[in-house]
Amino acid sequence: MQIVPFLVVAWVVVAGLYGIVTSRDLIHQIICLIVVQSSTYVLLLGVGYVTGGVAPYFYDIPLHTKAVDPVVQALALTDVVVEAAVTALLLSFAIQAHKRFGTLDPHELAEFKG
Amino acid sequence: MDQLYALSVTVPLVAAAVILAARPLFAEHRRVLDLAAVAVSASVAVMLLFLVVRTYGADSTYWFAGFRPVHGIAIGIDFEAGPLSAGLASLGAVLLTGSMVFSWRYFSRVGTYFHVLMLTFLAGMTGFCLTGDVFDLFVWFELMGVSAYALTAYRPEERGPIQGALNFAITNSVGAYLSLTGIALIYGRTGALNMAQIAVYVNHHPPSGLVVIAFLLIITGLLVKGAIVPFHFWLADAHAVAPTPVCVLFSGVMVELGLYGIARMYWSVFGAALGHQAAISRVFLTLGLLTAVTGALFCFRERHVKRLLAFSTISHAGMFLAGFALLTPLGLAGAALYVAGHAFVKGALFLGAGIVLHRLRSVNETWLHGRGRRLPVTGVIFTVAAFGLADLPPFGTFLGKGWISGSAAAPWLTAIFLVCGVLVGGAVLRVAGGVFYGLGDPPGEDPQMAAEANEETGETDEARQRTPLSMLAPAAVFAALGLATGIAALVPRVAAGLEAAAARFQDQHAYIATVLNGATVTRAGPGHPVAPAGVTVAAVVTALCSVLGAAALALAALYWRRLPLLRRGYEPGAGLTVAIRRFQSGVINDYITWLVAGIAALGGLLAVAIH
Amino acid sequence: MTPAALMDTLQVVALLLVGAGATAVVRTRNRVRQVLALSVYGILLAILFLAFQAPDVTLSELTVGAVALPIVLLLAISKVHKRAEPADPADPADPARPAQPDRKPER
Amino acid sequence: MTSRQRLWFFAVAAAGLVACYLWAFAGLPGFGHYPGPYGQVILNEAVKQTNATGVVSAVNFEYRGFDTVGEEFILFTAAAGMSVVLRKLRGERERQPLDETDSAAAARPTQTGSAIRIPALLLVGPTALIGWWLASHAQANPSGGFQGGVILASAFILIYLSGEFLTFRRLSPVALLDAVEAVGAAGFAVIGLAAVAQGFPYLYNYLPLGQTPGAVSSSGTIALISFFVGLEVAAAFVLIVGELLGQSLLRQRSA
Repeated sequence: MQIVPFLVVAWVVVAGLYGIVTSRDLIHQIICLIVVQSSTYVLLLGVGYVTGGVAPYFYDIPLHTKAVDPVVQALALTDVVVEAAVTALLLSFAIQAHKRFGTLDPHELAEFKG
Repeated sequence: MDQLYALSVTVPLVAAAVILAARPLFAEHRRVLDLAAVAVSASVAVMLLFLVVRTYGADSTYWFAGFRPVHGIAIGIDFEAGPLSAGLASLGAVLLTGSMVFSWRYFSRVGTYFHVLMLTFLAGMTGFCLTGDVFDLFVWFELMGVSAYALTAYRPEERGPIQGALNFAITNSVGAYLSLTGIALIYGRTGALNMAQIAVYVNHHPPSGLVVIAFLLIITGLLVKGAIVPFHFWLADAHAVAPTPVCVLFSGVMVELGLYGIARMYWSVFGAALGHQAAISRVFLTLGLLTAVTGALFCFRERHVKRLLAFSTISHAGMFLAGFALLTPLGLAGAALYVAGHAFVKGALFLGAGIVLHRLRSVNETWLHGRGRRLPVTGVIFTVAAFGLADLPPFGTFLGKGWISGSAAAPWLTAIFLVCGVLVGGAVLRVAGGVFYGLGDPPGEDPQMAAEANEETGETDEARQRTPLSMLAPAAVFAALGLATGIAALVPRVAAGLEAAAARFQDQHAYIATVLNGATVTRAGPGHPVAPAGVTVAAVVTALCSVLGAAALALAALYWRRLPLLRRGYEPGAGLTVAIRRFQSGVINDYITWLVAGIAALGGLLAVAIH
Repeated sequence: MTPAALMDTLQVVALLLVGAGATAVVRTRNRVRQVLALSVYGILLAILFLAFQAPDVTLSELTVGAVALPIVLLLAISKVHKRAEPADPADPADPARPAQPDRKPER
Repeated sequence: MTSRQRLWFFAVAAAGLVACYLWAFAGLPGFGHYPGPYGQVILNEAVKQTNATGVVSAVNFEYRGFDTVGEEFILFTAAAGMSVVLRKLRGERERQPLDETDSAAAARPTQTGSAIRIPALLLVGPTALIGWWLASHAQANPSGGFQGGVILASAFILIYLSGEFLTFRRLSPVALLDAVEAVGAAGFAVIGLAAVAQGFPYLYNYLPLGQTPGAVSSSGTIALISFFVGLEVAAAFVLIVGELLGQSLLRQRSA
């Protein structure tokens, strides 16, 4: 158990990078980029976890109950927003590329390099 | 006064939002909004210059929402400014203001979005320079990145920009996410995000692989942004196609911000814990020189003027990294001065290229040969700036490079710097002489490269018969500022102050005391010996050699075919074309592969260096 | 099983599912299926985050990763896919035909 | 590089990357043993200092509020960037819709049957309500401006799914959305600047914190900031989707 979360992080990163490296479709590369980024959420929440801790909300539980780290959760939230923003912008590039070149294959796009 | 920290980031952000929202109200009077954007950018430059003056004697810290650290534990986010960080931010703001003025007559449509994106870029830059928190660093890095991607694709009707923006955005995003992984790793160990607090923790615990890898991963994103081989491929693709005023920022500060981030991470956070200074210095020196040589060779071979300037930026980024890698105050001070001098000179060159594009609708050196004679003033500015890039004394580039060489005191380093300077300077002077004065013959046409250069159509809507003053003035001012930084650094007091600032930047104890204890540290502690920063005979001789060599190389390249001794038809550097095409493939899959390989190689090198 | 052991098991299962989900997203080669896989992957991540005691992130991941991003992706894909739209048969922007960028002739 | 060369090169490089990761993981405290101190200090202090029982919101909107300013503007910039990239280009003409039903049908990605349309329309109200509630209860529950904003935006997207594309267009004219987005993004930054105007550090929580921890009126600026974030996020998402839809409308009609 100790190492499983971290192994999954490494696996997800490599899987995402593998997807970007092998894919011949820009939209799929963007999706793989989302996968690469998702590894950071897992790592962030993984390092902040406390065995037996509760979620850091004290509305109906007493203060000083053992809780997991709230900071990594705030960071992960910020990370999710960044993901959404970057993905949307990248997709607009992809749409425009398709409109200009009629293709989404990075190899064919490279021939239009300006 | 302290509020300047917050204002320098939030004022451009609020202005960007207000300008975007007010767009429909000012449909008939767009210039009001443009003017407001320029004014905001100029006022941020002034604020940051105030910060430079204020922190000249001692660094200072600002805690957001007033959460000061308790018992050495930071619970909020801080900004920490010293002369170098505030200086770099203000350099960015000045360049951005100049670029905005240049773009006044440049885009006749949808200018408002351009200004909005420029303002968010400015805020990202400033936040990145001043922050003292690793996650906050990532946030501003991303804001800068997202603005930069959109600015690169600002002319989506062209073919190149979209492709360049895609390569730029994907490569940089992967780099940024790996940086975030590094941040998560170091947080998982130290439970801290504040740089000073992390430094305290790692200094007091036995070194571990985690610290090495966290450092490596955090700087990965910065190496990508700093265009260090083999993370540099995106740069030429993006810089060649971004609108020219944006290129000024990309080459002038964005690349340098990446390198600044590496220096910040090393000196303020990881340096002391990593130890093994000599070995780490060698690793970064190797990287820097490799980058410098690669960039210089590719630069000389280019015929696409903007792409040529982009490769020269890669070469210079390598030299900046080498300056940092010496790990001496003089080396860092030299790099800082070099960055400032280079930014202005390169800005003037890019703006010159922008004027050529505006008037003559091409950036193909071969086609442009002799056609620039119609633009005498631009020609003079471009030529002066080209000599500045070739390290003509007393430009800032000359003294900066001289300090780095002087600090290294290694003839081979001076020799490599000289070769790179000659190649880059020669390439730019060749463009200046050929395009604006019609010297020699047009350089040989390589069919594919010519096709690439011809891809570029004008960025402006209609060709104008004369160059507006709003374009000429910023270019001239940048060239003059490049000269002014060099002359200012000749004053012994300024030189000593810059070096003292560099020594303070490298003094981790001073940084920790400033941030966590609110101490006022006016001078670096022992262990940061300050070598005299002055003008040495060796520096002047080397710089003159560089200028003469560059001029000779440029003339040789222009008059190549008239030399009777040499075989006709042989082009200098022809063999490089294959290499350029092979590595600079434009395929994002290749770039990401190189990125992963770069991390693995660097990780291996660091592991060897530490053990 | 004690609650702690249950939590452990839940986490391990969710982690393994996330690893498998990422693989599935990467290995899928049809665009629409990729988006579906991504949406499922988002739900798996959300479950994992719930097991990590992060309800806030769970909610974001559900709204963004499992719903909003897939919708945005589908919209983008619908734009680059050949449209089988009877309403507008003579779609001039048919991607089967290479797009002719509107370029001014050079000089 | 050929695909095969690239794959081999990547395989070697990725092995190196994994080695780096494993070397780093060896130095982490085991899973479930978060060492602190940042999180622990926040857990001890947050409820007392801010009267917000949702500690994550307190971190997001107060302790690390400045990060969130940057984050909001990343979204803002991305939406503005999309407008730039997807703007109407030379040579593309937007034909005015002649007939409402015709263009609504054309704008739909697929023909939406009433089996989807009616539930989707029925869901609009509750979805918008949930979004609103989430955005305004950040200080107490696992919620906040961001999640609320996205859900609020999905209320608009539901309208689209139900096929009422023109309603969507009418509900979300770009200028108004730009304005809402700007108010949301700038509002957050201005709350911070208001502290500066009073002589406090930027984003200082200068509003009364209320009596009961977790109540709607508690926690001072946290609730207010969360509300503005919700506004910004909702507007940005609707803009993003609208931008993509507008583009599809354009594509079909470009001649």
